[in-house]
Amino acid sequence: MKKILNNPVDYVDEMLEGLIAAHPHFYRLHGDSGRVVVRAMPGHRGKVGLVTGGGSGHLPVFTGYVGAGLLDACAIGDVFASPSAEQMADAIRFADQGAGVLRLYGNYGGDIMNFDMAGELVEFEDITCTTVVLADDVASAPLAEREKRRGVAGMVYAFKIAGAAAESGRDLAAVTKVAQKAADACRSIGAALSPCTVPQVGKPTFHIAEDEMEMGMGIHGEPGVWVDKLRPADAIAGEMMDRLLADMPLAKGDRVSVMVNSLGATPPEELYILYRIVKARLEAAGATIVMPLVGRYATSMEMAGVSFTLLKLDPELEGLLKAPCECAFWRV
Amino acid sequence: MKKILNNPVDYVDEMLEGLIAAHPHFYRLHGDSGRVVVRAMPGHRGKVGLVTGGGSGHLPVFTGYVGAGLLDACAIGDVFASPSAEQMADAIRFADQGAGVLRLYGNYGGDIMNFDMAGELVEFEDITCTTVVLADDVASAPLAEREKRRGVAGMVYAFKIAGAAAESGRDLAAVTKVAQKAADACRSIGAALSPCTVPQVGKPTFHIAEDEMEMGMGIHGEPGVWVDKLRPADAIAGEMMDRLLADMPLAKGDRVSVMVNSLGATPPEELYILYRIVKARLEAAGATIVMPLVGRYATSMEMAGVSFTLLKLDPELEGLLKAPCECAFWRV
Amino acid sequence: MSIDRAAVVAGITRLAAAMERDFDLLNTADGALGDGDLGVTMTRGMRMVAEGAEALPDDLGKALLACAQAFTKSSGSSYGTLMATGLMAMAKALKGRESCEAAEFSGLVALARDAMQARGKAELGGKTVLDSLNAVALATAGVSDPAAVATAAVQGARAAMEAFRDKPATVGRARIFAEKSRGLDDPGMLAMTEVVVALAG
Amino acid sequence: MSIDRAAVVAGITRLAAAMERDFDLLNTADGALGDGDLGVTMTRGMRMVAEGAEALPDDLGKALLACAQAFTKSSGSSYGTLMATGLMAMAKALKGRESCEAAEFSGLVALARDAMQARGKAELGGKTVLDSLNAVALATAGVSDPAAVATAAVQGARAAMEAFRDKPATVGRARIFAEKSRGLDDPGMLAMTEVVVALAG
Ligand SMILES: Nc1ncnc2c1ncn2[C@@H]1O[C@H](COP(=O)(O)OP(=O)(O)O)[C@@H](O)[C@H]1O
Ligand SMILES: Nc1ncnc2c1ncn2[C@@H]1O[C@H](COP(=O)(O)OP(=O)(O)O)[C@@H](O)[C@H]1O
Ligand SMILES: [Mg+2]
Ligand SMILES: [Mg+2]
Ligand SMILES: [Mg+2]
Ligand SMILES: [Mg+2]
Repeated sequence: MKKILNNPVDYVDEMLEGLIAAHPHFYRLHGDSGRVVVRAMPGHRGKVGLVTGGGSGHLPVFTGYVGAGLLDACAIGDVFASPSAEQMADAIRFADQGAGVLRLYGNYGGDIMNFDMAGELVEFEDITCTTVVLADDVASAPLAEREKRRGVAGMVYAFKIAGAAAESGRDLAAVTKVAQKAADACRSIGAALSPCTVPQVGKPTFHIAEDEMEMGMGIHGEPGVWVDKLRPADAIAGEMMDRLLADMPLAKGDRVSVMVNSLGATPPEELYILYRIVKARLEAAGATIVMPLVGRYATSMEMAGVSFTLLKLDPELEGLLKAPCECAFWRV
Repeated sequence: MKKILNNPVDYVDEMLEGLIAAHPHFYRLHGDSGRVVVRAMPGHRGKVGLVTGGGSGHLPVFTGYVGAGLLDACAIGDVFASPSAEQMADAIRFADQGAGVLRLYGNYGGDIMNFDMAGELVEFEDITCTTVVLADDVASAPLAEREKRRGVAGMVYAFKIAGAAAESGRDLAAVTKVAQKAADACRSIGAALSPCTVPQVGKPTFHIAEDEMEMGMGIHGEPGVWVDKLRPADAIAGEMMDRLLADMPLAKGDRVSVMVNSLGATPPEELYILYRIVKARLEAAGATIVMPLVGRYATSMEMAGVSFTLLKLDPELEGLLKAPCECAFWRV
Repeated sequence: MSIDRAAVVAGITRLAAAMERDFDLLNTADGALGDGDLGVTMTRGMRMVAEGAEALPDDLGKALLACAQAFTKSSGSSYGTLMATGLMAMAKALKGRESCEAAEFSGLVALARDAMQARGKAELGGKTVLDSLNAVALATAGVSDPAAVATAAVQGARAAMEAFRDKPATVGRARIFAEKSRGLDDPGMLAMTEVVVALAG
Repeated sequence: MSIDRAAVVAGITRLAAAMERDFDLLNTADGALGDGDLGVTMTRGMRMVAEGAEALPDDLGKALLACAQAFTKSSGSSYGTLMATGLMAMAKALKGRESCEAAEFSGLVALARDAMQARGKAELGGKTVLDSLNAVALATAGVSDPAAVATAAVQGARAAMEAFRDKPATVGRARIFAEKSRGLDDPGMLAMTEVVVALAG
């Protein structure tokens, strides 16, 4: 897959420059690192701050979800690389409105260490921080070792729900609690059909044969559950639903939201073909689908593939999911 | 590029099934052909109807733009194939609220013949129809032969503006006139980096070498201006802007909207890199950018590449562009 | 022997069978420079027409209108649309009549040709189905014996294919490959020739 | 001879030069099973530290804190973050002091090791930079002569690499390829060995 870029080392900075030029009413840069994106219209004084951070190359994740009813600030690293603790600290400083800051991010080594460290840096400045780590990818570890799982598209739901909770005026403990509840109620699985290329590397990060796919692969190409011949859409959707429902069984009367997400190159036409099966399986389990999300919510640049995320709702989560939010990529 | 599908002959019907299952509050099927998508919440009685039609494989074009402040109905064919005149006639019948119907579609042989024919079919039913054909692709014919140009992403602007005019209560002549004005004020150009595969064909429609790109290629792979080595992003954007501005020069004080559109696989990161140059060039020409659109607005499934569309505004067009609209893919 | 509903139904039966037979032939001819779907268009279209044949009314105008609608329903391709257009033009001329004479054939084909030309906005002489129809209309002009009309129609269609084979395509998808198209039959002309042969019986 | 600001600045100069030299070595070592960026991390990090060396204060705690911040600014990679963590731990211990003795070296390294272990949540014995630091702390424990401390530190780091070479990786990206990692030096251990060698002068 070919890329449109200039000097690969400028990829992230030029991307951010264009993002902010195109959407100045949503985003602006904060601090002097050039890698901290914050709300152009900051939340009100006394609102709990929400920050995230992670590598570039996943738009709308992470930066895109800065906005009203969503995140206050985001520290963004090179493609697939953690931002620095200093950048995260800058994001936390911006996000703090006197009510403390929730750090909400995916379960990756560099991000964890840096967010921990960023928390220590801002501790001296009397900013209280809490943490919720997203670990929704069922393919990356068995249920018994949930804390080892990677964070993937489920973080979009967590951003949304925590964002709505913060916007509604809840305190840090309450926002953290409901964000953790959302994180715990999320299950994701991905299937990749093609690799993607990290600009500074210049060649695909991994390889999938022309007639094969990899079930359960991570969003940077981390190994999955199996590699096999490409299957029909209904079979792929069926197996992905099997694995999600085995991990988080649903019962009659349950209410769930579901995200059918393209990893990048896979077009919406294919997502809708898959959605038929997703819907049928959820309804067969007796569940009611609330606000299904079909589109590109968490990607890996031009990688072809899909992920499904289930979010099991209770009345509190459902209310927060449906609350208004607005960024350049998503509006509820 | 690999695809996720079942039997290729079911591709369009399954896609529509999923689309409507996911967004029942936006879309529903009308008539018995299974290929006419209409607003779930029809426009008010007396509103001018807006219909389009064309081949599948371009989501959000065409079907996706059915919605409030946009289209009333859309007839959708197989991938890259015109729907039938009967289907178009069904779309027209639904769209008619007693005030007549504007047919707004791209300049392709099959679509033109069928829409003409559909108009004759509904003439007997006392439905008045007008037509605006979109021909915005500057690469497909010289300015002197504008009527031969293909219709590409510019149709999104035309849908938006005509949709807002119809919603505001203007009559058929007025809606047609402003839609034609929008069509005349649009210029587009595309650059393709990779082909795409029509499901029923099963292999890529055309070929582009691994290190090459084609400037000015059409959205079904129709030949363009040149094939050359892949250039840096800034050079690509610069040449595309050169060609657009040569075709429709801008002067100091002009107000324009611009769409930086992915043909499918190209990720938003790359669009934002390109947008820097688009913005710089427009500002250098003295123009002010209004409501830039950066994303996937008109695609060819998993094709990699981009298109730029310029829309030169006057106060009337600007007002209509900014008026509210809502569909599953776009909200203003 | 005049042409009535029964003759139309018999013609449909022969034509539908011919198009089943020519599925690959026409796809291949179209595939050389176009998108290879002409066999699909004709086979599907004639299947739809044949399905409705039993229910056709005696009014020849209404009967041909029903055939036209079957074509429009089955495909949005250029050729299917042109076929429907031609049928509609003939339908309009025959509205309210339950029979017509062989001597009227030439005039009806000319009506179809003109309507299709208006629809597709292409010139005569462009190596398309229009040139086949034009040749058939000319060859059958002034002929009134049913058998002679049939023979003249087939000869006219075949002669047009011969005459245009080495010219470049100017219309539709093949236009892009105008030079390559020299020496190849236009798929639309080929299809119309097979249609005429099948109708001639 | 005690360690003061001047000694720190001199150490930084040697270390920065060493990391420019080892850019490819470390990238290649990391690239075998990881993402090949360890040379980038160390070279960029030490460039940032060296840029700030002139402006370092006499307070050793504040000086090392500035070094830690330079590392965090330059990279978010695991190793850069661990380096910053270790430096911060030593900075805290030395806060308010303008010199320290060679005899304190072992204890300071142990503090860094423990802080980095807390940060990365990895066990000792996992074939990581922690095992290098642990070996250095043990090898220099109870030694107070500056030259003897330097020699012991280098020996300790090298011995740890030897000892762990044939074990499987258990931490970081290479963990996925645990079996393949046998026989290969852990890139983080290799980097720390080069750091210790450069500091020893
Ligand atoms: N505008 C036109 N006028 C007359 N004939 C046309 C026109 N366009 C196409 N044709 C005829 O239709 C044939 C191709 O039909 P078809 O395969 O259905 O086209 P497509 O697949 O491009 O829609 C051509 O060989 C030509 O005879
Ligand atoms: N959690 C951890 N605890 C201790 N050491 C670690 C940890 N994670 C990584 N390392 C060390 O860091 C080295 C890799 O560093 P680096 O290339 O920066 O990692 P990455 O590129 O994955 O962020 C490993 O060789 C190992 O010595
Ligand atoms: Mg064809
Ligand atoms: Mg066709
Ligand atoms: Mg590394
Ligand atoms: Mg790294």
